Amino acid sequence: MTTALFSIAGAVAVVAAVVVVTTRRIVHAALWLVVALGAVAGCFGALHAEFVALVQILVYVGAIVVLVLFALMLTKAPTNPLPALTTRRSPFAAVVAGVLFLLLGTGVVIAFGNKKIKPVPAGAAADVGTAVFRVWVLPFEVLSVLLLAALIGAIVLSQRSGKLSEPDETVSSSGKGDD
Amino acid sequence: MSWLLIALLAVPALTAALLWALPAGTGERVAAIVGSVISGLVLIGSGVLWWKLVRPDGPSVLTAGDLPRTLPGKVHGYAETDVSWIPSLDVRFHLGIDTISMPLIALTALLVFLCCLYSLRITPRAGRMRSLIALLLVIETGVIGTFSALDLVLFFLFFEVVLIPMWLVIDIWGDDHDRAGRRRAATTFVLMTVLGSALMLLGFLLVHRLTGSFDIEYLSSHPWRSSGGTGLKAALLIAVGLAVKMPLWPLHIWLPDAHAKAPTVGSVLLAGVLLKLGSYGMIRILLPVLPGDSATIAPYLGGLSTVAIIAGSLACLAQTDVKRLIAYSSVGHMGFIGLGIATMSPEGLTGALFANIAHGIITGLLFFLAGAIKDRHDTSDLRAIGRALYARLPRIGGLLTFACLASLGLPGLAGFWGEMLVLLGAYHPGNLLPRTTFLVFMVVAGIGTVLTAAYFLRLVRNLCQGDPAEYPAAAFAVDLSRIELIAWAPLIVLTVFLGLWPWFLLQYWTFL
Amino acid sequence: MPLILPLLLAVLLFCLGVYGVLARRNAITILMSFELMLNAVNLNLVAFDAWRLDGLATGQTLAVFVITLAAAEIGLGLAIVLLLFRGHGHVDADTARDLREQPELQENEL
Amino acid sequence: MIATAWRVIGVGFSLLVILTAALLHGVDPQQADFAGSYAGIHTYISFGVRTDDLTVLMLAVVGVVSACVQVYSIGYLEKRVASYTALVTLFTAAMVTVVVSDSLFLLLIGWEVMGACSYLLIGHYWERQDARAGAMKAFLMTRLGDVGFLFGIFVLGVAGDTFRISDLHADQMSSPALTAGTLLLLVGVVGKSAQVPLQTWLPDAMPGPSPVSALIHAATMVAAGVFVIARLFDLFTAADATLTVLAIVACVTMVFAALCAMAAVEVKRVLAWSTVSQLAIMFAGLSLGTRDGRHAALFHLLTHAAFKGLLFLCAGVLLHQVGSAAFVVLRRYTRRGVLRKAMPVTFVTMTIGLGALAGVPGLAGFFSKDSVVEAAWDHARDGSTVGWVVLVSVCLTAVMTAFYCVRLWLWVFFRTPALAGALGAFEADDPMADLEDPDTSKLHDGSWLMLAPLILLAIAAAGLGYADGVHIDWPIALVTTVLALFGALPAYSLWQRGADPRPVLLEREFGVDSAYQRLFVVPVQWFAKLAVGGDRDVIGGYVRAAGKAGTLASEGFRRLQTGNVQTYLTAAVVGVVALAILAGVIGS
Repeated sequence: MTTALFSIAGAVAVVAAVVVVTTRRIVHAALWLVVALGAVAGCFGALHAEFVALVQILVYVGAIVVLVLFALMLTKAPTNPLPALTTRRSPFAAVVAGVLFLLLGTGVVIAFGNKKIKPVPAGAAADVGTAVFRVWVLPFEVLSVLLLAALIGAIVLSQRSGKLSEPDETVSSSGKGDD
Repeated sequence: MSWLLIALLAVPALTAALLWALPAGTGERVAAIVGSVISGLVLIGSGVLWWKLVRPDGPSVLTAGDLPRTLPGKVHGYAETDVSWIPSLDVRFHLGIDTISMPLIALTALLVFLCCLYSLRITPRAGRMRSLIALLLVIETGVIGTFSALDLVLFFLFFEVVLIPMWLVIDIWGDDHDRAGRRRAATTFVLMTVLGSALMLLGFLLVHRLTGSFDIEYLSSHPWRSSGGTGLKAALLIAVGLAVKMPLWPLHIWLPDAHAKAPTVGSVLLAGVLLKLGSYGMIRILLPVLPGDSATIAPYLGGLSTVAIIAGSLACLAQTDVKRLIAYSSVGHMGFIGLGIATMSPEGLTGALFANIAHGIITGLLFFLAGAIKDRHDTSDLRAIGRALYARLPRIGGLLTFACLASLGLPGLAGFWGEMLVLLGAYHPGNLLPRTTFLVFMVVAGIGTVLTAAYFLRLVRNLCQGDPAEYPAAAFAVDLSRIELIAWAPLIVLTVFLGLWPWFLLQYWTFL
Repeated sequence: MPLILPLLLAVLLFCLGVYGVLARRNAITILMSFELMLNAVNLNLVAFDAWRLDGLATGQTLAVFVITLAAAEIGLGLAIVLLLFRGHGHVDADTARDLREQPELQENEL
Repeated sequence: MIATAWRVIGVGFSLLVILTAALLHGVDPQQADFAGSYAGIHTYISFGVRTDDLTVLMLAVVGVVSACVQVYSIGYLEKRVASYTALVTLFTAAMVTVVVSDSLFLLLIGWEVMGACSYLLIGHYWERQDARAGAMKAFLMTRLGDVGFLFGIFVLGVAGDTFRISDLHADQMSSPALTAGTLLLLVGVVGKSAQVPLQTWLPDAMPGPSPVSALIHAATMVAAGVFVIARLFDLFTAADATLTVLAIVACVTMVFAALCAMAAVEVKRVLAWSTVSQLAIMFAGLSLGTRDGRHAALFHLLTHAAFKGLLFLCAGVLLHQVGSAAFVVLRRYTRRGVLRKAMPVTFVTMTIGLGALAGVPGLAGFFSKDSVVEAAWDHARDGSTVGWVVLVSVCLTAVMTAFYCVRLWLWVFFRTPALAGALGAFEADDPMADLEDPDTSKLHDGSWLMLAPLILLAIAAAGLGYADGVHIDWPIALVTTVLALFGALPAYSLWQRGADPRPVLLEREFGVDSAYQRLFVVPVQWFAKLAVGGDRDVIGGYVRAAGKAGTLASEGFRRLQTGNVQTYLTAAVVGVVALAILAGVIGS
């Protein structure tokens, strides 16, 4: 039962992901990303990780994709299909990714080819919450500091000011100095 | 543990650090004075050390009868300091001198002292005397250290210490009119010599692999006698590395540019002292440590040296720049030294050692003179300077003629004895060497002396002589100033003294 | 359920992400591809957690952490993309080559 | 002030040399080392001095000639006196060193310092192109010989195991070493004494001041060659091959130089060639290898020093008063017969000198040349080919010597009766022949400082022949006198007809100089250009190529720096994949 569920969700995720990396319409890519992430959330659920699945939907689908869409809007991304959304290296990149897939796939098949999962319901919020606040407190707090830092960093970076051009000048003038 | 020798090394280096530590204004003013005083003290110190080394009841005056015929260049150390330094690498801080290295140390001290003295009044246009004097003192430390190091790695370290200051001296205070040229000269100099010393270090490592020691004193009494194989590779690497410094044809290409573009004091030290590091290394390390393999490569060394004599002289004949000409003459003279080393005979080695000193003195004087002429005319191009220097600058012209005669090996002046003994060494070279080959070298080198005479006379004819009516005296050109006379007088006196009284040095090398 | 199933899915998603990162021109789509890769990692974490059952919910916790990190990353990444857009008027990763070798700086060669 | 001091020192030194010679006269031969050291382990090098008859003789010659030259120079020279006098003194001192030395190396020092001094003195008038070139040529040619000399010292010193002259004995050396050593020494001697084939520097050294020429030709420099062979005579007599070579060189040289002198048109050049020729006569005497021959050679050296010194000083007076010693210029004065009357002392002393050179009976040259001929005749009678060759050559040379002496004497001092005041054969060469007569009112003999040495040397040139105790082999004396007449008569008859035929070959001095130019100087210059070009384009090319290769490599690697992050990332992923595959391959 879970296997079937997982397979369906996984197939959806793969198809959606393929569209994300190949479509010519950027906005479509962002929307297909929603599908892919949601399907992955489904996979989590099939693995009895319900809390993670919920967080996935909340954070990814709810926050991150919205942020991406905002960014697309701010950068005036066109909605019509673009002729050259991939670089000239894309065939080579495909080969690289393919080789990587073969490599990793062979690796996992050799390593874990005959292992079985016996899914048990251990993914409730209570369980994860206990683990987080009992075992993983310190990483959790560190992560919060990191989030704060990322917040400040994002604000500083997207600040609209002339300060950013100044260090550029000092660099070039100090470069002149040693001549 | 000899504090005097360590002081000779430490005092110039510390003074250099002190000069840089001084505030810029004060430093500029007192640099030359401090440099003169300190290098004068070093000169006195080296004199004292020499006296202690050779005094009648002293340790190291060996005469021919005192000990059986040993290997050339064997160390009979004195004033030794031997402490463990990097035990894991088997490197020791081992210093010591003997009668082979002592005259070279004294020569270094003398030339640095004269350069500092000269800088009291005559400064390069770039200014920055503080740094120049400090670099000269660092060079002094490095050179004296190389001459007194008795550990291969220590030798290499001091060898390298000299390079970077010299590079800066050429690059910063070099020829004012040719920035790109002096930079190129400095870069070529530093790259070629660094490449050479890298090869040399490789050779040292091979020696250590063969013998298990870096200690020159130990190695010279337990030499690697068999030949071929790794020993030959080591000998080749060391020889090539030192040959770059010497420089031996065809590795000499850095020399003319570096000498021609360097400031006067730089040229003097470069030619007078730095080139001797190579020849000293060959006598001190190559021959005593790897005698068998040295004998294998000696004919090639001799052959290249002979080519250097001829090629250097011929190149001089076609030069139009007085400093380049003198630089190329160094190639020829160092060829004689190389030939003397290659003979592996007592006479040849004595000759090479004597020629080392004589070349330092005479070429130092020549570069001082060339610098003086260049300063007065703002160019070193013979055609631009014009002729009839006898009429315009009679004293400098006369001294130039004197120095040229000394440099071409006129008997009675210092240049003769070295060349003569080298040729005598080539007449009967060491036991292991092919005599006929060396006879050919001797004859060719003899012809080289004639060519040497030819280019020096050409220089005198094109520079000193000539119709004064065509080349009127410039108003600003003053003849020999007092500071020049003071700075040059010791070199002139030594040239004559060593020419008439060669025993002053020869008596210390009778054990070779 | 065979363990290999989520693992292969993760590998597939990861490689698709790699392809997207290497081949896509628009900086925002590159960021999207990053998300795919991160999801692949999460899938791995959760799958191994379900397989090992260590009682500490390590995999799930780490997956939550990764999601958090992804949020921070996308925030910073999009800020950089906006900066790029402000400076260059486009978000084309292929043509943003400010750090390339500058031929006019080659004067002090030998 | 400095000049005066140097003059005092110079004259004083010369007198001191004479005094030393006087004091050493009759003292038993002895030698002493005063410094020395081993060079290396088995070569002992020392400085030592010695005295014997030869030393005393040479000291006396050197002292007298240099004293005359020094005194004469006081009147002769006006500018750059200090350096000149110092160099002449050094020159004399160097010759004295050669003479008293008992060490081959000390001898070499004196030998080459002389070369250097002659270089500087010949170039005394360095404003003049010919002086510069002549000085350089003199130094280089003698230096070329000196290299051989140095090698000769090596061979002899190593073979004899000593560099002390008094310890060198022929019987301790192997015959090949002896021959090789003496032959190499001979190379140096040939260079120093301007014998064939290194003869061309001496005539070209004539632009130097005349007193210097006198010093070089009479007592120092060129005589040093003769001295060295006389000093090492035992070694040379033991090496037959060397003596034969010496004889051939001497005979060729004496005839060659006499022929050149017959066609020279400048007083000093004639005298220079005659020096070469007369030196060859001395070498011929030495090459006989007999005691008589050596004695004759040294006797000739003595008389030659007197009359050649005299002749050069006379030429100096002419040069000083007239401004040139070329026949054309002198003829302008002579065609009115002025020269002889204005300079009576010069005329008389020069006549005596030329007479001595030509071998006029009664004068010094006559006796000394006869003694050479006599020694050669004795040797020839013993069945020696060398003796015959020398005999014939010396006789031939005597004829030619008389010819060029008479030619010089007549053309310089006498107007030709047949030409009624014309310049004679030299008219064609003279661009100023049609001009007014030169101003002769200021023409007079030099100051007494210049004339006194002339008179002293003239007395010597006339009287030295009797110093050796007069012994005359009448047949030989008769033959040489007749030979001299044979030479003198054609010269007289040519002069009387106003003709002076000069074959082109002789006037060009057999083209030796230009041949050397083509054979040696030009190739050396060519090689010099080659060496410079080779350094710049071949050796320097490798160095530059190495630098260029580094630059190019860095250029190439810089191109990888595209600025495109995706490219970097692709490369990184490829690298990771490659590494993973590699790890798998290695691990399995």
